[in-house]
Amino acid sequence: MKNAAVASLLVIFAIPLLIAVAELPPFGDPDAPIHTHISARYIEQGVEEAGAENLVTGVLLNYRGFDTFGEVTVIFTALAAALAVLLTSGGVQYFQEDRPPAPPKGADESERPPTPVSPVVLFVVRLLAPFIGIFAAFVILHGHVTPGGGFQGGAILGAMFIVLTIVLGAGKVRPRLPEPLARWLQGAAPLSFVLIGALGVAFTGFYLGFPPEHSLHLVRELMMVVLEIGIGVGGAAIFARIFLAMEAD
Amino acid sequence: MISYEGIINAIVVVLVGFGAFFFLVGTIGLVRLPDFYSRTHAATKCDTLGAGSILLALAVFNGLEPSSVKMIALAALVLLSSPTSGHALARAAHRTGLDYWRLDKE
Amino acid sequence: METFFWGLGIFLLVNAFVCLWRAYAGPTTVDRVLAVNIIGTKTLVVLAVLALVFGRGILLDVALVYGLLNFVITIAATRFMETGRLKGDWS
Amino acid sequence: MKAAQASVVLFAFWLVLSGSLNLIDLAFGLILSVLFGVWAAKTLWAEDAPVLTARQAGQFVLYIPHLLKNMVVSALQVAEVVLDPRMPIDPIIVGHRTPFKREVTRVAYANSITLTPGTLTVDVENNTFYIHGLAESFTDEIASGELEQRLMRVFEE
Repeated sequence: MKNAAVASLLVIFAIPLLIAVAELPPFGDPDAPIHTHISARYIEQGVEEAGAENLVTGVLLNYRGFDTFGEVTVIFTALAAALAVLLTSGGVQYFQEDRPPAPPKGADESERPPTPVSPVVLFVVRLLAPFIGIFAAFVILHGHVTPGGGFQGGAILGAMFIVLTIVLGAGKVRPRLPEPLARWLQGAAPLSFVLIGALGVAFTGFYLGFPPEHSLHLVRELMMVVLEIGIGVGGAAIFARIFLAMEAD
Repeated sequence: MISYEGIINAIVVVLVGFGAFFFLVGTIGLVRLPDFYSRTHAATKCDTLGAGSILLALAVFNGLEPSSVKMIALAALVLLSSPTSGHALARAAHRTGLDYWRLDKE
Repeated sequence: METFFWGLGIFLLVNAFVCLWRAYAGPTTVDRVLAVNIIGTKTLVVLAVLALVFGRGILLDVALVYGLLNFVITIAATRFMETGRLKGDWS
Repeated sequence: MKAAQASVVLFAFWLVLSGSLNLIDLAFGLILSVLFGVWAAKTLWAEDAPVLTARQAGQFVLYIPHLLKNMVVSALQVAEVVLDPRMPIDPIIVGHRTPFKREVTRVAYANSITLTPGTLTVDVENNTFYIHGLAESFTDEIASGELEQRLMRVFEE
């Protein structure tokens, strides 16, 4: 009885949505509004209006800034949920059981628990890590000029963190990312959107509104840079946390 | 009459040919050699040199530009990371007890 | 000269495919990782060649990411083989 | 001091990456390279940093052509082995003890061995290097200690 009620309710809600979908212009229709109005404007005036030389970023962070805000919030909520599961269950036990212990080389070798890192690898990774960091920062900051941006740069930054954890040992790296700090960093992307959104209110009266005046081009650019940094740092923090939460120690 | 461009192109072709030859040798070595350790020999040495000389050729062809410096940086990265990866792999193999191929084993 | 670089790119790709056979055949895990690492180096060079042919400098950044990740992956894989885990209190 | 050196190198890398002399780019690069430089000097390289004196840096630059020559020889060596239908190899693993005091010398030595003809560093334990050679004649070359002397001159004098 209850199930039937739920089902019929769902059908009733679905009908208007289906009608709306049927009313949408067919995919690839050259007369669709998206092709006749918006694209042309994005392409012709995007650079001028949005303040980003990279059109994709302009559309993503300026014209559809609100959409992207929703997107990052959804992504980061989902990841936070995944993290919550990982953290409360005491970590996922990956590979621990089906992995045979390393075959002993000598008698005393088997007593010594983990194999130390090769000094060569340790050295080279430590040497490369700052360069990887600079590179990640470059990708994040230049997102509005060249392809790349917060998500990509964040992934590189996360990779740097992960390789340092692998090589230096989790014990040395974990204290650098204490729980409260990690929590705030994870939220960096939505938080930066909120901050910039509020700034938009101050400038234009609209949430996430970008000041349209030509003279404020630099301000627009700066706002986007802050958003990119937020996305990048947040992404990196999420990657790092997931890696640290995976596989119990 | 030998032009400046002709000289550059000749250098590029020679360097690329050099690099391509070593890439080919590395590939054949990877397929042909009998065990992991000797394959690592072929892979690290030939690939480092091949990648280095091709990237150098690209930088020469490109001339004096920021992107040429980037290509040299790429070559330096390969020069640093390739032997290190080779060593890391050999060490992992050694520590997990992989024995090396010997002549008298046959 | 452009045709020459296209030829070089195709030559490298053929090489990479031959290396793929080693990654498939093994026989040990280290062999596979080695083959993948070598394919990564070749891909890096192909990306640099494409950056030159297409005149798109951004591909060089992609090549740089590729090289770095190639290295990181190899290190992670070897660490995992040595100890059976990725995190511990070594060093 | 260490941090300053690291920052300079990182800033050079930033210039290579961005390839622009735009004022904003330069400012960002400067801030970031100082941040990362301090981080590298303080946490990653708290002890035994690979800092070279001017003389050592000069020696290092002189060492590079030697290494390149060795790489070419070793690649040709591999080519010879691989293209020979009989494949004349007789692999061997030997241990070799060295008197190095600095980490950077050890790393340079290990990677140089990997790039010199017919040898591959398998393992490093303190100052003992385990070397896989394609034949005994190649490991003899290492045992003669010539490469060792050269690197001592570059990094430890």
